[in-house]
Amino acid sequence: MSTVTKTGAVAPAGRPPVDGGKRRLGLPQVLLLIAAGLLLLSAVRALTDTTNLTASAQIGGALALAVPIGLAGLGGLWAERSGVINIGLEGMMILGTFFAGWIGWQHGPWAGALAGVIGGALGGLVHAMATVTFGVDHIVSGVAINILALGTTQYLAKIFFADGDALAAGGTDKQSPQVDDMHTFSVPGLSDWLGDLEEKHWFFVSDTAGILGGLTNDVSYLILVAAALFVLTYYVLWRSAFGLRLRSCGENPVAAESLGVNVYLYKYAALAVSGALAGLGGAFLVTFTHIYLEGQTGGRGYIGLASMIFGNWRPGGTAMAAGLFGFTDSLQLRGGGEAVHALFLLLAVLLAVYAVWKYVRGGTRAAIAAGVSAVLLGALYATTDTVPREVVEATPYVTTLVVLAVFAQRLRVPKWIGKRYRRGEST
Amino acid sequence: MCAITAPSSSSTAADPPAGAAAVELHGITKRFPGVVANHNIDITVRRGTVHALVGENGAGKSTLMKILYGMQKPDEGTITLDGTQVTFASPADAIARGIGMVHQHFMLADNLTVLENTVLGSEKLHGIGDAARAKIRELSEAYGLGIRPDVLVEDLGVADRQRVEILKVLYRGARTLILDEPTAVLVPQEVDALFDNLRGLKAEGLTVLFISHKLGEVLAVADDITVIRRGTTVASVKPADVTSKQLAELMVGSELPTPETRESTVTDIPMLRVGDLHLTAVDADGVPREVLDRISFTIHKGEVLGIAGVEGNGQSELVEAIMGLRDPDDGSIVLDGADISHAATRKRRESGIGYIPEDRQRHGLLLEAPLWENRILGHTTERPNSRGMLIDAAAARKDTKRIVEEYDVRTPGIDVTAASLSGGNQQKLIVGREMSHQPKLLIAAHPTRGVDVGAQADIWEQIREARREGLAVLLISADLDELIGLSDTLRVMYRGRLVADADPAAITPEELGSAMTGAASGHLEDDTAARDAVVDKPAAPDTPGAADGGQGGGRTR
Amino acid sequence: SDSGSSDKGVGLAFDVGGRSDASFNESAARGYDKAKKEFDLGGKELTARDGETEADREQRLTSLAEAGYNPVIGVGFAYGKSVNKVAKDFPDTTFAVIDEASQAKNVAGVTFAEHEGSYLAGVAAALKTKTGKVGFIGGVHNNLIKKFEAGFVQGVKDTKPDTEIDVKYLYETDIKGFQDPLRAKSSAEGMLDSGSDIIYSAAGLSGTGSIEAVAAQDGAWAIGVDSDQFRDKALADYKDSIMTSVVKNVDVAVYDVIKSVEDGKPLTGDTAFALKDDGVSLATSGGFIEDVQGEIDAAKQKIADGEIKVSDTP
Amino acid sequence: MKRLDRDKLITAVGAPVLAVFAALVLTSVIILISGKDPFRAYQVMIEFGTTDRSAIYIVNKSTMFFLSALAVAIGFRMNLFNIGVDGQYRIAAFFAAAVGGALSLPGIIQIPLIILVAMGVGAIWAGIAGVLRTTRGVSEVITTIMLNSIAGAVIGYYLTAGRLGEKDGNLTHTPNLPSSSRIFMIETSVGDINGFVVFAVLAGVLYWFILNRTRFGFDLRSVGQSETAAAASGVDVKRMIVTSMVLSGAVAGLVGMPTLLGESYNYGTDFPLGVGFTGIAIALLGRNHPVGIALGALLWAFLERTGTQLEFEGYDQKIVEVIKGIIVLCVVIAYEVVRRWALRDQQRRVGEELAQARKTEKAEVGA
Ligand SMILES: Nc1ncnc2c1ncn2[C@@H]1O[C@H](COP(=O)(O)OP(=O)(O)OP(=O)(O)O)[C@@H](O)[C@H]1O
Ligand SMILES: Nc1ncnc2c1ncn2[C@@H]1O[C@H](COP(=O)(O)OP(=O)(O)OP(=O)(O)O)[C@@H](O)[C@H]1O
Ligand SMILES: [Mg+2]
Ligand SMILES: [Mg+2]
Repeated sequence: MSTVTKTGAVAPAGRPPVDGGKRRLGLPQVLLLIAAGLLLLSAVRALTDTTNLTASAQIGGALALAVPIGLAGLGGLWAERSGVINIGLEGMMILGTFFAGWIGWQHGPWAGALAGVIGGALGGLVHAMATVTFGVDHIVSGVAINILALGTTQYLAKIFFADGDALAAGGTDKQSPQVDDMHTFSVPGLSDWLGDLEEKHWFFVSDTAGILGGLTNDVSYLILVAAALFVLTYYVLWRSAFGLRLRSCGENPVAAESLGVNVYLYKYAALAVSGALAGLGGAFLVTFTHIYLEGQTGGRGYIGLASMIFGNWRPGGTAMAAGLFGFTDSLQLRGGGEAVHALFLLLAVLLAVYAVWKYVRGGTRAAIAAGVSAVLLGALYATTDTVPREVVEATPYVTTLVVLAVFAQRLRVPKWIGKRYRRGEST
Repeated sequence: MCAITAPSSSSTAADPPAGAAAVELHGITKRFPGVVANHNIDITVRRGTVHALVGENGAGKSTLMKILYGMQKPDEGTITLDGTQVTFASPADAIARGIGMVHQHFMLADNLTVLENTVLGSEKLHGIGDAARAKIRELSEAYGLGIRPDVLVEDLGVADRQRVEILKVLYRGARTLILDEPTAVLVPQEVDALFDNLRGLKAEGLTVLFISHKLGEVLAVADDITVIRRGTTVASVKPADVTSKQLAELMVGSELPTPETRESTVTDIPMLRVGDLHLTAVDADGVPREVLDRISFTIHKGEVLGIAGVEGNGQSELVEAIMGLRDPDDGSIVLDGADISHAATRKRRESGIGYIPEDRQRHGLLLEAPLWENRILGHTTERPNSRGMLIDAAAARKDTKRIVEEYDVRTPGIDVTAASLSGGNQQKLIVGREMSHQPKLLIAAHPTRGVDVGAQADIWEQIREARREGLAVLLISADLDELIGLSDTLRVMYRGRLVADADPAAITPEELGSAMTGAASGHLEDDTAARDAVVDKPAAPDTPGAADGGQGGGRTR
Repeated sequence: SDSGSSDKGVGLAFDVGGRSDASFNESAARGYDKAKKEFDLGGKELTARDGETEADREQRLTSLAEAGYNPVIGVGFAYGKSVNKVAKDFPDTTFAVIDEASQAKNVAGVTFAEHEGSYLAGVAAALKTKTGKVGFIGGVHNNLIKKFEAGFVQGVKDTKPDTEIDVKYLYETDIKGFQDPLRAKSSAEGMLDSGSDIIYSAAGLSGTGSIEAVAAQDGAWAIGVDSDQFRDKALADYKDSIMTSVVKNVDVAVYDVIKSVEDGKPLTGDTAFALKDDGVSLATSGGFIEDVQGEIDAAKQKIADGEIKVSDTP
Repeated sequence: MKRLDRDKLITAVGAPVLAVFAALVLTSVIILISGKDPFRAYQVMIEFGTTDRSAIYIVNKSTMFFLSALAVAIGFRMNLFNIGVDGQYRIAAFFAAAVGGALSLPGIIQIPLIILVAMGVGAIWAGIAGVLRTTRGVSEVITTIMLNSIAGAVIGYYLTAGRLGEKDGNLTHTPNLPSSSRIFMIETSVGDINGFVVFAVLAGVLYWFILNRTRFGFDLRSVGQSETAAAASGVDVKRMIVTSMVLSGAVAGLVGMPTLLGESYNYGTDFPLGVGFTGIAIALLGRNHPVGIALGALLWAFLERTGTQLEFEGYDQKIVEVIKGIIVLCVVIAYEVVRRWALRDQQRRVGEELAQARKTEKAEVGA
């Protein structure tokens, strides 16, 4: 029909015809990027002689620290993709730790993990009731849930852990009795071989072996579950009808409703999953340390939320952000000042590369900012040889801030996020 | 008005050959708190026809259609489809019965692709993957929609969005299509294309329910017309039997005012001079693109400069650059001799720019704030709103009362929130506010969008009056009749550039429309062929046929 | 309102953590239980909340004193200021505070020589390490924990000067350092991987994490703190890796204070529970340090004699 | 007009009453589950919470809560979520204490100086979040969470003997303020009320005045209600974001002052923590209105006060924590329910009057 060509001409000004819609990296590019990152890491490791940077145990430690944050972040992703802000992740995580401790010490770690999931989901459902059914402001409800979860678990801990059998098994009003070990998983055969390679301290090869070793050796089953959940989340949210409907609630619930999607139901589901994931994050803390402790979450729910925003509301991004956080935290906990010092060099090199890239692409101002930061960091690296212990603690937080501030943010926030939605109200 | 029959007796007048009617609405009543949106409505729609619904703003057309689509539940009345009585609990039920609806306001998720928007809710049909993609391509081809399934809706212009909406309905295999004001944002050529599509659908036996405020279009495409006034059906007519003037009077229930003659008030004192304005913007993916390319024009005191263009061609950005909401890369903006190219927005407003934004709810109002606070908005630093650094609430309230009186804002008081006013009344409040500060320059973007005929005439009158006193106006509108009728000078904007100019006294909406699609450029007056046909068009907005101009609800993304 | 009579019994105000914290609160509770039984006394226990201010602690102590409990004992240095302040309003009641000095005439300030106990732990660690490298994990970098660090480091260095010591704190100021076993575990694993084989953690409940990490590695030892962690039910799975614990005998101190009031000769002023008074000690449960007991006893003797002066700051 | 006032009254009174009632019911159930008598618990709370000494405690404690909530509320009014009040007040109090401890000027100069330093440091700390948000688009939620932790580390670094701290038994604190720098006390027969309460009240009045009566406040509120409309109306939104973050931080700087100037006279390792988070809850309870916030702060302090007494009477003091959560949730839900009811009522009336107008219009046309 003739209209086709005509309407082609009416396309709004200057918008280049975008074909793929989203500009995504293909597998080859991703692999290339990973290789480049590894190379850089190896180079810095060799230059600074900080074996810790790529040691398999460092990577393992990073994973353990990243997983609870990542799970909370993933929980946040589910909620926010459905349009509900979830500042109550911390509270749901607390519920997760409590339930995991409570069931876990009696029926083993797997039952505990499941209970943690259920506990978190309960928190998610309360959030759903408040925000979806009653239309309460999302942040208000989230904060209330944090307070409520903390208070309730503290109150219940006394009844559940400081009494009867639990007391006899070592429970107190602040902690559960021991939860049994969940055992770990190693890829058979691989770990020894990688371990040997890592020992050699060959440039690049040993570093890669170290990192692979950390990812395949003595990995908690829950870490595997977490990794699977990230992949699953991607497939469910982006590759299934259910996920499409759920995301549409966060983008334009009015449109979704007009096509027969039950928006309330999907929001409820999303928040239940959100709470469940945060709860699993809590359960992870419990299974990993074999105990429930009051205050054990230590603000990880908030950091999870931050990593989700950092990760641009995508599972891959969230995983990366949580990974970055876990990596730097593990680095400072295990390696202390010297390891963090090596990180300066890494960051300086990264910034320099970014500056050059930006410059080539014409972003002069960003290039200068990154360049100056690179030089400053480099100078800092050259003139000092360790980082004071008091400063080391702040490494993950400062790193997060620097990364966010330097690398421009191109966030794709779900359009309807945080907004009230009432069936039949808005047009 | 010979052809008009009482609605009650007309229901079976045109018995379709193939048995029962496609849609029969009987005795539909719908009450909202304090309003009866529909009252005892009866409509019969024959299969394989285009059935138009016309009526004033707020007459209850959309409500009725939402009831048919299962989005609202009627308080009373029955719905019968092909002879079977049905009840719908949700749109899903209606969709299952072969009903599809294109809403007055776009129902699309910007961050999702066309494919995703299309399959949403009907994933069972063809999945969400390649099968669905193939089906979309197939439909797009069959109906000439020209749709690419993997584009983000965000990147589409209004016309494309419109087609996506239609595709959504077709994808679900709808046999009955409801189109609620599908033409409000389209240029004439696009409207023609749409109508071709509709005729195609009709030929395949589909039934179309069509709502429009543009009576010319209605007469051109409809097989039957039902007129709704204040929630009830007042007439059912055949297009052959009425003129658009008669139709308009049926809608309004009284005679329309006669047009007023135009007189030029243009002076040669320049008020706004825009020179070589250049602006690049970075889109969501971080790719910079030119949105304003060397824009130059001058508006004199007492002159209305109209800018025509398909939405998304830079008009919004131009307005924002003049208002100081975007900082131009290059070029100058001179207001009454003072260079304001990089001045702050507040400074510009203080020096005499009045602003009627295109999206009143996003840019013109604080919806949750009371009317009197909305009266202060935008003029915080000016009398009577403030004294020194303090807000003068008493004076502002008093002045709000004045505006409510003078501009006929229908509201129970000045303490209700702006959200509780209807769109037309919200608009009147904004116009009143902006006019209350004796602007030198008024920037009016779609000033009558979604406003009904009466209020529309009032707003035009306000603008004319101020113009007579030397006001310069930059008018942006998708309503070509309004543009032609109100402007002293016309420019056409296309892809960020002013590509053509025209004399409003000598141009038809069709010519203007074709220039808007980039098909014509330069000075459009030379088009002699249309000259004669155009003679009595200029004052379009005021002519009775003008009811065309009463474009209902502005489309918001 | 100063009743002064002691018919009501003992008022005990726990620090955050409460009666069964497997640490100094629990130890205090033991002394209290023992005294209550022995002297047939009543009593009232109250516990601090998280995020308290001075006013809250003052209120708690006042409530106890006003209700007629005597003595009133604040467990933990957090009560330092408030005990000394409230005591002035109740001159006839005996107050005591654990871990802080007395500043009023009816207050007994009980302090412990944690650094001396830690010194012995350092001696044991230096003698038992096979890798020549040991670690210290503190929960929060405050003065009390620094005392542990100082004693431990000195003990190690005095015994085997070439032993390396890795010192790590979980948090600088944030008290969640006492409740984060995950980070303690990571930190301990880092130390083990870099060659330490004995780790002394003074990190409250976080210690569970580091002890667990140590237990997972053959041949590595953990040193516990405050109470004899070998006997801690919650740590039963790891007890074979708990070489020893630096025990603070808070129970003895609490008992002594109560007894002094019962005897009509209330303790006042500062009392230091030093190593030589058995105020602190090195636990021997499990018998893992039997082989070096001789050296330990010798060091203890030197400290008692004043031959070795243990510093309480790093 | 009359009707609208009545509506306001119903929202203002009806919601809290509904909320308190719901909270009481829920709490009673929980206490009953633990096998105790809820009514006795309420009796204990009311009796103990209303004694003179409790009143003083409550006033003193709520001063801190009030200021913290005020700081949070400034952000909320702008649609900014300042989770960082906690870090802001701590780092502000710390540096103010360090400055105050190092100088010994006459009180009339030094007290304002200390307060200004605190406000300045708080403002800078919060301002970082504002600047990062406007220049780099970093969400203030992330920034303030990170800055909270960084503040802890910074304080940890300087608060050691040999830097800005001095060791005092198991505590480390900044040098004590000279006695001239202590704030006045309002003495009563049963105890002293911290004189800083006067400043808190003043801050509340100023908050109300600036937001509701000045041009600046109008601009600020308009940004909070609609960024787009505010920008079109001539407000420089970016600058407003930074400004309000800075203001919020400056008020956060005051949070530690009652403690510093009237109680501890130094910043030590025992300085109160977590007040910033309490502030979020109280700002929400008080609906960002100074009077509401004041009531919320008093309620919170009342609960904290009576919690200890509940324990004394054999209840678990943790019950108070549960009550807090329940109250916040009930209050927000109750407000929402009542608000929705009021809105519907308002719309109904608008509709009715319009219909009325139409009718008369019709009548006129007909005639
Ligand atoms: N959800 C609702 N709640 C309350 N009142 C409503 C609602 N929807 C519509 N109304 C009322 O019903 C009347 C009819 O509205 P409707 O949208 O059907 O009008 P319309 O004929 O489509 O007008 P327009 O030409 O402006 O689109 C409106 O005047 C409005 O007051
Ligand atoms: N969901 C709703 N609940 C209550 N009242 C509503 C609702 N939707 C619309 N209204 C009311 O209906 C009236 C008219 O609404 P509507 O949006 O149809 O107006 P309009 O004149 O058609 O303007 P517009 O062109 O913007 O659509 C207003 O008073 C509005 O408050
Ligand atoms: Mg409509
Ligand atoms: Mg409408």
